[in-house]
Amino acid sequence: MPKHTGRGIAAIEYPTGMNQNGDPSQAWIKVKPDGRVDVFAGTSDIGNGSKTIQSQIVAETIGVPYDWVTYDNSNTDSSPVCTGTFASRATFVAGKAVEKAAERVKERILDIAGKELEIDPSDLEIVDGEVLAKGAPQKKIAVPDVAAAATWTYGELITGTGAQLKPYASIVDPETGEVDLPPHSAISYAACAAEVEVDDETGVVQVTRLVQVYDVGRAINPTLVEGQIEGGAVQGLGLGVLENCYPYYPSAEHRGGQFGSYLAPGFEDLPKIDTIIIENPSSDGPYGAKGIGEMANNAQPPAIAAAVFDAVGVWVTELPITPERILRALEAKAEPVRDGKRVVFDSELSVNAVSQGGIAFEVPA
Amino acid sequence: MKLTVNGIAHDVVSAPLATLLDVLREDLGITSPKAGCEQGGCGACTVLVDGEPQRACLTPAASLEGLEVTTVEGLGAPESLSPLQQAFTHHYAAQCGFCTSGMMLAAEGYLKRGGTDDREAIQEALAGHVCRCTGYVKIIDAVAAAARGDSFDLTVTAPSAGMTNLGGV
Amino acid sequence: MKAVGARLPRYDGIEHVTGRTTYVDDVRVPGTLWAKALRSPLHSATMSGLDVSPAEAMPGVHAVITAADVPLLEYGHLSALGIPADEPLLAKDEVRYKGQPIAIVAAEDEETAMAAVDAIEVDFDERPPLFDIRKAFDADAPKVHPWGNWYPHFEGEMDRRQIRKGSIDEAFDRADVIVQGVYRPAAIEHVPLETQVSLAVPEANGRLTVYSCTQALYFSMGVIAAHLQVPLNKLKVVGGTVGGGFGGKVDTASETMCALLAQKSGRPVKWRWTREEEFLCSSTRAPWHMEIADAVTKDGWILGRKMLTLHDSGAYARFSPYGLTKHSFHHTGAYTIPNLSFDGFVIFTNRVPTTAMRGFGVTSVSFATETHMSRVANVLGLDPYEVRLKNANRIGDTSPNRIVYTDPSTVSVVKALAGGMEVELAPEYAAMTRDPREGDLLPEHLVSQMADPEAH
Amino acid sequence: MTQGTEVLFPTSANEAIAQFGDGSGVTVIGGGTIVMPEITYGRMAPTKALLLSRAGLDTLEVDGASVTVGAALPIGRLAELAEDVTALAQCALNVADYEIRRQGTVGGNVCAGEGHDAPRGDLQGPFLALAAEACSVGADGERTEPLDDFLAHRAGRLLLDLRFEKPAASAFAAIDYPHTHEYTVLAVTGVRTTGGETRLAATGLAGYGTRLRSAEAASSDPEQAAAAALKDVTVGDDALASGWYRERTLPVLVRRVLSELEEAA
Repeated sequence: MPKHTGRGIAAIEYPTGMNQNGDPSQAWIKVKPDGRVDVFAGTSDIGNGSKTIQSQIVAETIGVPYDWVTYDNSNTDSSPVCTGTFASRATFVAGKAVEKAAERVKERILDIAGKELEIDPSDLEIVDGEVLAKGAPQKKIAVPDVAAAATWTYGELITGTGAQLKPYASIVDPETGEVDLPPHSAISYAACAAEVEVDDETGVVQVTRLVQVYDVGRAINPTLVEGQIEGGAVQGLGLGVLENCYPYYPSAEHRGGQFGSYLAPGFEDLPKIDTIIIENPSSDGPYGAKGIGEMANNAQPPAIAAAVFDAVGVWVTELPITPERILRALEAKAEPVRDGKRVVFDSELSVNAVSQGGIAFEVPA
Repeated sequence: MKLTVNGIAHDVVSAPLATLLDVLREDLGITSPKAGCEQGGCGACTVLVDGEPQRACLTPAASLEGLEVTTVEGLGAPESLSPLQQAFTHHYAAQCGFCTSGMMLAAEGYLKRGGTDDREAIQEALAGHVCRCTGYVKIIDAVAAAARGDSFDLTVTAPSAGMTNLGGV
Repeated sequence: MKAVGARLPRYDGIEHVTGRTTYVDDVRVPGTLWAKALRSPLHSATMSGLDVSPAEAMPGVHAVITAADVPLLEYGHLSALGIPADEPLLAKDEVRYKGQPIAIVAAEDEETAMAAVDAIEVDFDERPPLFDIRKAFDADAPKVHPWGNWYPHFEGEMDRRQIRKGSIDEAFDRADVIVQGVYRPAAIEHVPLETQVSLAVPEANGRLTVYSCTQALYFSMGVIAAHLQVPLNKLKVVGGTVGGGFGGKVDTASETMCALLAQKSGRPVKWRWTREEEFLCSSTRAPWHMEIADAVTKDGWILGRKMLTLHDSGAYARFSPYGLTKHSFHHTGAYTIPNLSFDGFVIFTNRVPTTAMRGFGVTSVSFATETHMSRVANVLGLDPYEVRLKNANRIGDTSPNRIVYTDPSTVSVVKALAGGMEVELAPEYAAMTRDPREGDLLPEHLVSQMADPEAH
Repeated sequence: MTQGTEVLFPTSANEAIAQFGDGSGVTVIGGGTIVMPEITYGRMAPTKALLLSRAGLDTLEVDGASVTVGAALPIGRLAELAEDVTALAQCALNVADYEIRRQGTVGGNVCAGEGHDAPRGDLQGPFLALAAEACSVGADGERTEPLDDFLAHRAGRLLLDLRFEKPAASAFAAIDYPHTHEYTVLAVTGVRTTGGETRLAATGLAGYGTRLRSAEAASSDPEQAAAAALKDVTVGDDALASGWYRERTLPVLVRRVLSELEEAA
């Protein structure tokens, strides 16, 4: 079989949270009389795990077991504003809001525990559902007892709210794109290597391996991080070699309306995936986390394009890199146009070749 | 007609060519099989018919007289999860969860017919099922673990093979 | 016991594996009507003689809505940011893409609703469509909107997103080599396993409960309230449990129509899109056209980048101006390039409007700039890891919009990738860190780009 | 509307034949994989539906050199022929996925009409290359004829079975893209008969599966046969691939099939 293997790499970055900010998330937490914790936030769980991650942040911040936390994002009557689950903001921005609300709850628990124990709240800490005197852990009161005291003795509701809003970054100079504030709260980074096998007679390309590196800031839940990265890898593979709403773009002919005619990746398209996580903490995210869900399908397509070049010596720069595009490129044997110090690829795709004088891409000589 | 679902016989009166999916969801209120495409393309509606996985959206309910239909409710309840349900939980094989019922029943069928933990065999057996969230890795991990007869600690989840954490660098 | 950093099980994991998670389509409200849409069969046309009365007269049909039933017909996805609306909830007088909703029917069952849709009368006068964004500026190009074919409302009422930094002419003058290429990623369907679905229930107290698969409860509530012209206390949006989104379920594609039908019929109304509607009529990730010319030195420094981006927005703007702005901010990728000239346009075409999808705005530019980076390395005969490390973002470098990088990780991830691929880097690259540039890594052309350490 | 559909549920071949009658107004449902979505999507509203799942047409008989495949045999069961008719088993296993292969029938696949912008009827290729005879009933009674002829005039007929002689060798090659798939872009089946004749057929082209007779005539030289194959076919664009791509790769598959047949012989 005329099969060729190749390797390619890519390195990318991505802004965590909404570009230019200005996107609020809010949360409120109340504590039941037995110390169990109810979290209300408006963050949809689209499979990304908002319910899990935000519950973990609350459990950690207050100092109670994870299974004491009930998380309710079910409706706009009880949950406060959250701009939504997009732009890798559900952990990074909304998670910060619940962290802030949990801090307030913790303060209230310590205040009441301080009264019960007759110790200054600043000398107390909460560990595994118990309020302990720092350095003298035999002096303690269980959080359920604190909650009961709040309810029945002091007539108080232990509650806390939190909100996260970074001010909107305005473009102050539309000529240069200069902004008045950082348009991002944190930038995540990733790198990816792809290995491919290409049949030069049919153009069929199989991605055989993806090695990926992600700086996630801090993995609040490493398993969920893996889930995002692996899911993103396969979507990136789809972008790279399979998926296209308009197979004859720009024509709208032959749009696939079924799973048989729109090629979403399936089990048998799956390459071997190796992933390396780095934790360089962010300054703004909860516990140093960065969002990595969005960027998780960005690095594979360029790595695959470079791997295909390595395998068969042609650059396919229209996605997806289909068997047909590989065969056409192999037939065209296109070399870049060399003119002085200029090396020009893909000139047939340029606006300069297609537009009838409407727009041009001019490069300084 | 009589339709037996998870061991319970139901009298079903519906349009003559109603799909099993419609009958389960709309007539019997069993909503775990999902209308993901109603074209047989995604597998979200798969149920077991006499132990073999089958797309409910492609199946005229009328053809199932005398046969046993199993949905994911028939695998196990929260307090009595089947080994496969435990495997899916421990290996984090469900993210949004919409494909999960069909996926698990396809996997259950695979295990029932003697499927092993061979990853390629699992991929082949589940090939008709689309999951857009997980990238399939952890689903294969879960089915392989169930095939091996692993026991599962449901208070934690398992890392993926091929995962390295370098910490801060 | 630490919760953060622990491999805890999913909060809703047991619900998922027992089939008990309740998605919108699993909510059961007695008396619920089914909705079905009349959609445009043409890419571009003027429309006349819309008559829904034959559908309304059919037994089992409880309500039909058209543009005339919507209190505020046009409300933009980015109206909250001051970006003007351009898309009607239901087509009025003209259609700009195949699949555009024109009228929605609510009936006792799905079959009746389908038959009622078929009974609606409407005439079309077909117009030539525009599909190729590269031709959008040509004198003879079909006009997608009366005002033109590209978005005209960037800051300062500019018709493009622009980045200018340093001196592009000087960079190209000094370059040893100029590498130029064109990059065109495709439109992608989100393919959530749960198609677009919503259920609106009129309550006795005059409120509407809207069960929604939205990724953004409050955003969608704002959209519904604006179209209906009601205060937020008249709505309760129920959701938070979504069968996959990937960006496509921010659009609020079905909720408002269900709410209007529920108001008009006084009955609960559910609209679940078929998979074919999801594939053919729901918004997609945009196709993009990107041209890059890099001014580079023989030893692999990127001195300058000139870039043109055309973003195929489809028929309406939705989130596209936001996406293009984000794209422009990241057109240097994970690297520091001192001289920049970027021009980007949001182009309208007669295809389904495009919207946010995972990596929105940046997926495209990452593909273009990273494939280009590999080409540059290949043209220069240099190692692809080393070219990337050399130009990597470092602490104190500045971004295209002059923001200082405080904690970049390009160096970390590229070195870790080399480790993972068992590639041995030359000693000076193996020793590289993200610390501020100095020595050989601070050539004269980058000195002026370094931020004043005191400035931020 | 399906509310008014009369559903017929024959429990024997004879009952099925009687209920099919002259076929007028009858929609045949084998496994349902093709018809049921059309009903769900409102594109088809049968007045009378004939469900074959219990009609006893799911037979697979091997009698010496002769093989008879019942029209309602699930596609996946053709894998049982892996030793005798390798290409047919390979082609069957290349159809969709495990569940669809259990549910979809050989007859449904062979009689499939145009797909939704993707090729259907994968099994037409091997059966054409095997020169299968189709036994069917209809207005003029029972008829056994070459599959080619049956496909051209199948309206109003109920396929009962397909019959063919075991070949000396067979080979199958398909475009393996995407790797997980429902439909196959292009596939070629080659058969070497016990008499030494070589027969070739392709699917994924415009219309039905096609015998590649020009390529067969040149089959002693795989390169010439590959080039000649293009004379036998009409190609078209669909969502999976263009006609251009199919023209480029049909010769490749023909060459691969012929060299595999050489090796097998």
